[in-house]
Amino acid sequence: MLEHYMQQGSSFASQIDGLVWMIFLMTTFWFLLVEGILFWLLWRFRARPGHKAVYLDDHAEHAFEVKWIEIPHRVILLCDVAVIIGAITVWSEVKLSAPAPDEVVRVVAQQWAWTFTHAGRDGKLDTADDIVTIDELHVQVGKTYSYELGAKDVLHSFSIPVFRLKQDAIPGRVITGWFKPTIVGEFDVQCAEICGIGHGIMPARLYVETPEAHAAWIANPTHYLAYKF
Amino acid sequence: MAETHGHEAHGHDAHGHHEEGWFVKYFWSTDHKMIAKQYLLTGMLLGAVGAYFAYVFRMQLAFPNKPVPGYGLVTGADYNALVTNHGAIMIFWVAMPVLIAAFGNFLIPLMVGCDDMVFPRLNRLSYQIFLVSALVLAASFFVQGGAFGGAWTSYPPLSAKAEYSLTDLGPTLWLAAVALEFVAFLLGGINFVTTAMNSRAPGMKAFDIPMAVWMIVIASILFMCSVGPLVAGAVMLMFDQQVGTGFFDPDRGGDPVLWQHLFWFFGHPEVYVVLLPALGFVAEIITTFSRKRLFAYRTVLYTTIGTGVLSFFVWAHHQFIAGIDPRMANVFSVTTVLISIPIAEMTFVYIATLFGGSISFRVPMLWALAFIAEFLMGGVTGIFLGASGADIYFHDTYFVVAHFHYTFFPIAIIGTFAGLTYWFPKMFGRHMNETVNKVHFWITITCFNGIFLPLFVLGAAGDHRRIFDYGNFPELSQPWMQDLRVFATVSLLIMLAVQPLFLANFFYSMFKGRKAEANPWKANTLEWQCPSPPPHGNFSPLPEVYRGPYEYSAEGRADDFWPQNSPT
Amino acid sequence: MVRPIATTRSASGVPTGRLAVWWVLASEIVIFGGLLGSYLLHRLGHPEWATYASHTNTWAGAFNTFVLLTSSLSAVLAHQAAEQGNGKKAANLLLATCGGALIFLIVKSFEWTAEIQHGYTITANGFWSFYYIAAGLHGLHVIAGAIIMLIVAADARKGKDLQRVELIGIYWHFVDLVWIFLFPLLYIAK
Amino acid sequence: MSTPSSHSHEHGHESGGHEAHDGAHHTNYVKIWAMLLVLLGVSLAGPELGIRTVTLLTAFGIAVVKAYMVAKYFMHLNIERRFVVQLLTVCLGLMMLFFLATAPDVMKHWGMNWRNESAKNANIPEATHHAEGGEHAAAGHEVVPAHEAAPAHQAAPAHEAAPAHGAGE
Repeated sequence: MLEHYMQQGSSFASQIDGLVWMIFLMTTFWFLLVEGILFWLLWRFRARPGHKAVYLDDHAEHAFEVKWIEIPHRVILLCDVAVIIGAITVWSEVKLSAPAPDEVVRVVAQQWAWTFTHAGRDGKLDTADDIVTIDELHVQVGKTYSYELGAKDVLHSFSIPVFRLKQDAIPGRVITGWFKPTIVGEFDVQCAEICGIGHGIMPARLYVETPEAHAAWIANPTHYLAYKF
Repeated sequence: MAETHGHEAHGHDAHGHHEEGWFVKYFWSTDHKMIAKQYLLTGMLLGAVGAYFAYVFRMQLAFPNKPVPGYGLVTGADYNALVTNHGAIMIFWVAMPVLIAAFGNFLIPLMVGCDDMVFPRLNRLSYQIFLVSALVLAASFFVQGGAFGGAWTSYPPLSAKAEYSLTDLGPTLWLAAVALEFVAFLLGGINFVTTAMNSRAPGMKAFDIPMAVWMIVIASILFMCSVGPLVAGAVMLMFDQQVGTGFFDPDRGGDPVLWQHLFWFFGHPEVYVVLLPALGFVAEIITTFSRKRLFAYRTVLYTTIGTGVLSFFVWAHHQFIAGIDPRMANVFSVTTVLISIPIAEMTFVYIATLFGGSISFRVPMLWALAFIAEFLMGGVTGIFLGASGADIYFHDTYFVVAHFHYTFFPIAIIGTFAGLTYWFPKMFGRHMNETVNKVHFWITITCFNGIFLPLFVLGAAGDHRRIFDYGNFPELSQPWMQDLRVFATVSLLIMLAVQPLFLANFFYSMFKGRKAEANPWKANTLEWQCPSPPPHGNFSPLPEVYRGPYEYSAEGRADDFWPQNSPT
Repeated sequence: MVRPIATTRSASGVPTGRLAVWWVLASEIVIFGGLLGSYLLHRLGHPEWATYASHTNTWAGAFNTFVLLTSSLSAVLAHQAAEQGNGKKAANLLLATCGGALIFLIVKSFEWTAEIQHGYTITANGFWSFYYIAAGLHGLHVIAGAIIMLIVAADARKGKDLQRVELIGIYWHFVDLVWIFLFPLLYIAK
Repeated sequence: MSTPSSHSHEHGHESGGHEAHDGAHHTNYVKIWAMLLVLLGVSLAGPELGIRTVTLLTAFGIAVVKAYMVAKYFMHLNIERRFVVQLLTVCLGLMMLFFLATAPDVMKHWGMNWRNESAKNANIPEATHHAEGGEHAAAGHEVVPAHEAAPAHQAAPAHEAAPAHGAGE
């Protein structure tokens, strides 16, 4: 359901969308069923002359409850268990596992700009050839990246909707995670945690490039201000 | 308010009260009914302020960077302040005072059959502290630097350091207002719980207590047991702001995540605190208007208590991706999805109450049914956010905004209108105009869905919260998304346009409405067994209770209701 | 002020006044619980705070504990006297409790001035921030308790509302209980 | 409010003298009070011994015992209704729950995929500017050696300059 609105740009995007699709099916079923019963009851038992409400004493209520409330209740319990299993598997896949990264990129959020530190030619971070850019992240499609996320001042949230990636950046903490781009293109990076007056004006651009384009970019990194409004 | 206000004959009271002066009667009263009206009117006034904020920032979202009529140009700082205070006002200064304090004060003494709250002066004091908190909040808009703009959750370091929020006094005044509001509701809660536990009418056993009283009492208990850590947190945050301590400052040994835990430990029980009173009103209304016994009273009670207890175990689903240890997220995801079970059972039991009834669609019943229908949508969309895997995408998007408006709107607005239209004859002794209310009902409900269904779609498309201008994000400024934002804003405009219709009907009928008899809806609970509006001292003599509150359509009786206090 | 009939009823078996005090205590437990919980989280997380804590004056803390325990004794004896209907004796014992509170506050003020002069102000570091907030909030509760106690003692002397002696006694024991936990947390965990 | 002259300023022994007419009930309170003082003395002896774990154990163990005694005898919780005792224990349980669920984030400074850098740096005592001058190290932010040799092209961007080094790494 989500891919209709937002492309699946990373390896685990399809798993998150699958979980959302499963929950969507279940919740829509229950929602329509219960609303249907509600409106049917309203129509069926509307006040009509000569029609009197029935009185269910405790015994009758109990029988009715066992038949009509307990069964759907158990089915909901099953649905919940399915949702929990789905949620935990997807969460473990995305947040708990950390596959060996081909490259590490450092993301530092600050009041109203993103600073990306790419590993540069040698593929190693904290070496002389690192490329530091502002509000512009260049990655190669198909490569597994691990990111080190930090913040300078307040809470921010590193969010790439197309990757289904979101992780809050907390000042004083370094939070790691991973993503593996699967489609080429130019996408949005948003801040998902309110960080003051400029929260709405700190967009960054994500460039997922083919291996050749990426190598070309590393050779002579474009002037990172190309995008700024 | 004019002297003819409801209390025509100031009948002799059980206490032989001396004649009160005009000021004492309306502003210094210790009568639980007058204090209820004070809370109600303050809540409605602040509801108007909150709605005005919603109007301004929705206009900015629909027509970015154009001056909003009635406000002017909305900058980033303005937008954050408007969004922050819309949230804070609607939860702390509209939902809680109206649902818990106004209806709690009015209904608990009447429904348990006693003459007033156990501590009348403490009751008056808690309203006065609440009023001061509202004034302090109002002051926070006019201080140098502007109002606080760090979201109603006020996460530090943004809310703790002036150089980050660029508002130096606003956050402290905002925090002081919230802390005062907590004190007011702690004192009020003690009154509600003690009155409901101790001063029940003779013969009223535990399962004879109407569901509305049970719900308001459980809500107060949830509030009193959950607000503590946040009061401590507010003291710590205020010292961080003004004195310069480093409780939440990472550079000085503090930890911002501690505030998130302190806040949400209170935050989630808080949403059940405002939910339960609305559920209580709906229980009273659907039983009265379907002339039928509340289905499985004990199940409703036990699931309410179960939901209340479980609500203390779920708070970190607000922080799945906020930097808590990812392994904790699995624990809280399990408890969050499991909490849908007691709520689902309660909804089924409410719907089962309609089975076999003879349902008359008067205005209170329309609101109560709309509550069930809309709240189902809110509950169902909560599963997406409770599942940790799916929350990665949906966290802090408009999907979350739409979800919690599908729970808060039924609670605060639909629940309040249901309660108001149901108990208006008892509160003011007169009837409101039915047709005007029905027009208001249908427009408000359709427009409400018109506002928030598009927001679900926008949230799924990646729209993030609290961003005042989507022009900077190419993916979010596609034409179809902007059309949805305009559609939502237009729906809001129509809904706001119809509210004065209800307010006019409300204030006009208060003095000029058709006279109401003691029991217009033919209900069983005790508040309908005393004159409308109830005189000082409520009952003379105080009632005895012989049966449960929902004995409608009992076999072998002429009329289809059986008041709790009638011996036969 | 004529008290409503509602106050006289006791469907739950606990008199209204005492039931309300238990609810006050429940919310107070949660407030102090949140504060001391946060402090404990930081203490266990930052071992170096033990070196800062070494500058607290254990003897002053111990003496204050002694004073509060004694004032708890006089509070419960006042409650006992009130139960026997002896308002005057209850009032005197309540005043002794307030005397204890006064001594507690005096000792605390000396202690704090000494520490502040040494440079351990509230903004010095995390430990001292928590130290002043926790002890300060507790101190405010001691002051509030003492004020209410003076009012109750005045009424009790005239034999009015003797059941309130017990109520303020329970609140006082709670304030003493909080100090019983504050004392090792702030003074002994070095 | 006419307070009688006998307003006692002394502590302890003065109130001891009050119980002129004894009864089984009286000595009961004073006995408990005496036991509490003994426990206080014991908990004070802990730090003198110097063994840290013993001190902590005695201090908090005794605190719990003292709390139990005050609650039971002084607050008469032993003769109070069941639901009051349950209410107070539920509140304590909630605080335990809050503590346990918050500990992995606030008490521990590292976890799955995250580490709290500032908590490690905060071990350097803050500017406790007083006698023990030697002990306190560089105050405030210790400057993280930024990888100065950032590539030449990183010119200051048009809007607010984003310095190369971040507190993040």
